Amino acid sequence: MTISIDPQNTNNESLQPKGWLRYFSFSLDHKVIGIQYLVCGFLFYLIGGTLASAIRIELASPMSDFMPRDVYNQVLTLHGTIMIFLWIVPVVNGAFGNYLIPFYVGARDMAFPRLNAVAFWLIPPSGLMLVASYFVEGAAQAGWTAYPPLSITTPQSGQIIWILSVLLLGGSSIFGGINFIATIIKLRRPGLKLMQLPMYCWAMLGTSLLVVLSTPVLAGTLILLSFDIIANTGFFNPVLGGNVVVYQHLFWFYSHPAVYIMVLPAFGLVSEILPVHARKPLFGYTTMVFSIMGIVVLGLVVWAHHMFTSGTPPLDEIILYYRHSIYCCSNRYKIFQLGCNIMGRKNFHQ
Amino acid sequence: MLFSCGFIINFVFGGITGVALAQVPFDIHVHDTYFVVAHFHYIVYGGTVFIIFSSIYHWFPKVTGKMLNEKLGILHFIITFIGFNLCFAPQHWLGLNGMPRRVAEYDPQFQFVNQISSIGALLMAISTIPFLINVFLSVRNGKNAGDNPWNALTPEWLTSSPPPVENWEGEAPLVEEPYGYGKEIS
Amino acid sequence: MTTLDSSKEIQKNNSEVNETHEDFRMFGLITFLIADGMTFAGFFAAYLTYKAVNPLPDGAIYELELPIPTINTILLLVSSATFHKAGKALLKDKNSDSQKWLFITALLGIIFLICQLFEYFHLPFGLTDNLFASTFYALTGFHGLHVTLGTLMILIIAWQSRINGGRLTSQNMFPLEAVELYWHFVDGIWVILFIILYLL
Amino acid sequence: MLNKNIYLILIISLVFAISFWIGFNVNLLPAEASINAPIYDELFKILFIIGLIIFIGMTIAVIYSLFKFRKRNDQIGDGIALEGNLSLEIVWTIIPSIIVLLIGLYSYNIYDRMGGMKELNHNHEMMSSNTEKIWAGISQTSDNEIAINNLPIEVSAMQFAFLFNYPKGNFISGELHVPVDQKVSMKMESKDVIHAFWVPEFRIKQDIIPGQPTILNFTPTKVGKYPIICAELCGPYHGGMRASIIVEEESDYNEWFNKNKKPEVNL
Repeated sequence: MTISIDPQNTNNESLQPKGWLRYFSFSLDHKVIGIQYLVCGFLFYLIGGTLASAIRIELASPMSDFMPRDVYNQVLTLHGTIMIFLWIVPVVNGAFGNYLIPFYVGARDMAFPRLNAVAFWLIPPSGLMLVASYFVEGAAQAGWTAYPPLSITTPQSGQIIWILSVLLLGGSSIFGGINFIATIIKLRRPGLKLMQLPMYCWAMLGTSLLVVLSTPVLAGTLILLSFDIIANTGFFNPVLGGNVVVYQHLFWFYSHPAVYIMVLPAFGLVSEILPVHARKPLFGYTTMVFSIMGIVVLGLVVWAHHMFTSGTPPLDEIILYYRHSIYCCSNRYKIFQLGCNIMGRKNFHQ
Repeated sequence: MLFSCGFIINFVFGGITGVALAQVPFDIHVHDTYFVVAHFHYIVYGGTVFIIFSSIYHWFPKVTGKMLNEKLGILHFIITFIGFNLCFAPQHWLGLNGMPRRVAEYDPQFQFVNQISSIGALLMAISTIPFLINVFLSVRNGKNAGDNPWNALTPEWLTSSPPPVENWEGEAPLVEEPYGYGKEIS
Repeated sequence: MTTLDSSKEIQKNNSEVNETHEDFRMFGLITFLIADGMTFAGFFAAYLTYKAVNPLPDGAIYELELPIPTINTILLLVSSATFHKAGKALLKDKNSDSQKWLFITALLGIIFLICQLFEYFHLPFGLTDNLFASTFYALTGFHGLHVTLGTLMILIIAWQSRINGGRLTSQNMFPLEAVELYWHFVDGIWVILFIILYLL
Repeated sequence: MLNKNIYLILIISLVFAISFWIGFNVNLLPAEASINAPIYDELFKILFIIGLIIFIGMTIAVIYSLFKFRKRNDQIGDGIALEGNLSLEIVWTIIPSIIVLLIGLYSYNIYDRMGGMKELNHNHEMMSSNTEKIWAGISQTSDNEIAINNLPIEVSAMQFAFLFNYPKGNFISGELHVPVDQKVSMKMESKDVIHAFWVPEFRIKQDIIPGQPTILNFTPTKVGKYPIICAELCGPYHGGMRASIIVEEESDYNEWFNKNKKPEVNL
């Protein structure tokens, strides 16, 4: 699909895309890809929600009676993985990002449309693979964190499929991240300054930086883990002299930023929606930009508070703890900003 | 719209528990318990998923050119909000009182609270039904939205809804004040 | 990681699409290389932690033979220089010169891989022997994968830079520049890897 | 104007009062049964109160503005173009920073009192023979001499059970008996995957990591039977991985200890 710009063709009707089938094709249009992301993510949300209901039904009674225990573990692993990697991350980044960012920067499409399409089409196969792994030999059952000695000792095929599909999803979000960074920084309409961008662009820029910096580490970690499972190496296997805490460090180096990968775009979206409905300018635009960038920097260095009980040296804990409190400040700060935005609103729609 | 406000409340709550979790000794007690589960879901569901829904409501007119039904939307929000809080607020207590996460069986004294939580979860599951009905009905015969139903100033509303393939007819508009509400707009 | 690396091909294929704006495929490539570098950073971090924390079992071999990796380092550094030469030659429209330099670079890459394999076969430990061995093979193997991909890409652009009907001209430098950047990146990683793994 | 300010002050003080009342009167935590627990609860209470103040305040503000500034039928046009107020922003950046910093210092203090800041690589009685690297954990030990007088117990966790080895009596037990008011020093090791040792009533938790023995010291203060829970996903029967800790009077403990004190394994 070549994109041709024909200034004569201003007839609105002929430019309107037609037909549902384009949503199932390898389209390069950023809007189509955005919708694809959204619908695909929503389908996986339904699957994940079903799993969540299953968990809650199981927990309605103290005994383990609704399903076998190992199935329960598979269900909770799949629930976590699907909700995080197949619903929230693709939707807040992929769907709204792809749909809105080109509008916001005044472009006609993303910077790399083909890369964008590839990034989307990595998702459905890996997602289906993940769900289908239940029918092979049982899905992964080590939780979405897949802490090693357990993930090595549980049935292997499910865990390998889990690793593979998370790798694909990680690749997809790295491609997406590269695309967003290039689009926001390089593809702005001439004359549009960085500080004139809507807040969602800033949020996506921060998110993409986090994605590009931290997801590869997860990929590397999972490759090592898969070596442990397939090739019987001992990176994280204490029987063979490995060190399980290293896995936790590497994993949380990705997964703490992952929370911001999920939440920062949501900040961006809410700061798009609120001003429109409150009919007021966004409160404190500049400071908000700085606080987003602060979250990016701090988000990368505070991973270890997920591991306080795993026996890190006390001094480290304290240092990490202080980093975390500084970071909380900037987070809290954002909330206040938004709160103020509501506070002073006039004639509120809806 | 209501979703955004629900977001603020939930996120403040989640943020507070987040600050609490960061305190080392505090974390030692609640690590890997249902407290963490509750905190995480407050951030991720109460934060992000509420925003996803509110964004869908906000940009649906842009994507399809049709408005979503407001009454069904409010119904969706109310069920989700009640279900969500019913589901995850009790889990804080569960975590503090000694229920670890990721367990299929637990001590009988937690049964009542767990059942409340389960009812909340099922409410959340039910809440997607009005949403789906809303989307399908509105795509078929929702009322026409026009190009800019919210009178918004951000650039995506300055083209037609749904937007053309190339986004703009001619030059892209230069929006210098994406949030210039209440100002003199030239 | 092959999925990640395939992005380069995609970026290369983008050349027809974005005609309306300046070319920033290079920017995307740099971002991608940063991401790739983070993967290596993860590996290095894991390796250094293991080295600092986990004692090796008795009788395990720490010391690696230095001659072959030193030769390899020199090979890669020289190949970076020859690649640079190829770019210079193409810029002056000397396609055959450029092609010659590219083939030399690819040859150096292949020699590097052969040396690496030679080293693998003569090491006293296997992949699963101990933690050090595993990390050693993981790091060098992952790097070797990059070198293999790089060599293949060099061969492809060498084919493209033929004089008649070749796509690579002084006007269309992007494929060569992209692969050159990638190759320098792989070299840089090797130097770090050499210092950390062999010298430390 | 004055009237409005009075209302504001009234509401704020009401929020504070409610928060303090709830904070002091609603007890969300299980019973306190070790030296750690009261220290921990102190921190919890303060965090709880601060959290409540912010939460209730924010909720009231949001709901108030939702109703107060609803769009009325006759209103058209935009609100005031309030773009930002630097001094206000600075104020609400600095106040939370100070609060968070103070909480930080305070929780450092708490952590220190709970024993988290102790260097744990001193020569412990149990491992004087070998030079294994011991990994830190929460320690209630104040100094080295007391550490030697502690009751040493070796815990080994395997999939779905804890085993407690009493080196002094040379026997292994499936449930943990400890005398009240005496420091217990546990060396914990995992046979297969990561487990965690958690006694909610003691407010202590420590991961048990394969390949890295961890140390956990505590002092029970209350006689009773409490659950020991594994808090790290360890396989299908993770939910059933329980044991009990029985805190008893010293005489009862000695009786139990002497009864079991024999060379063979007692499960």
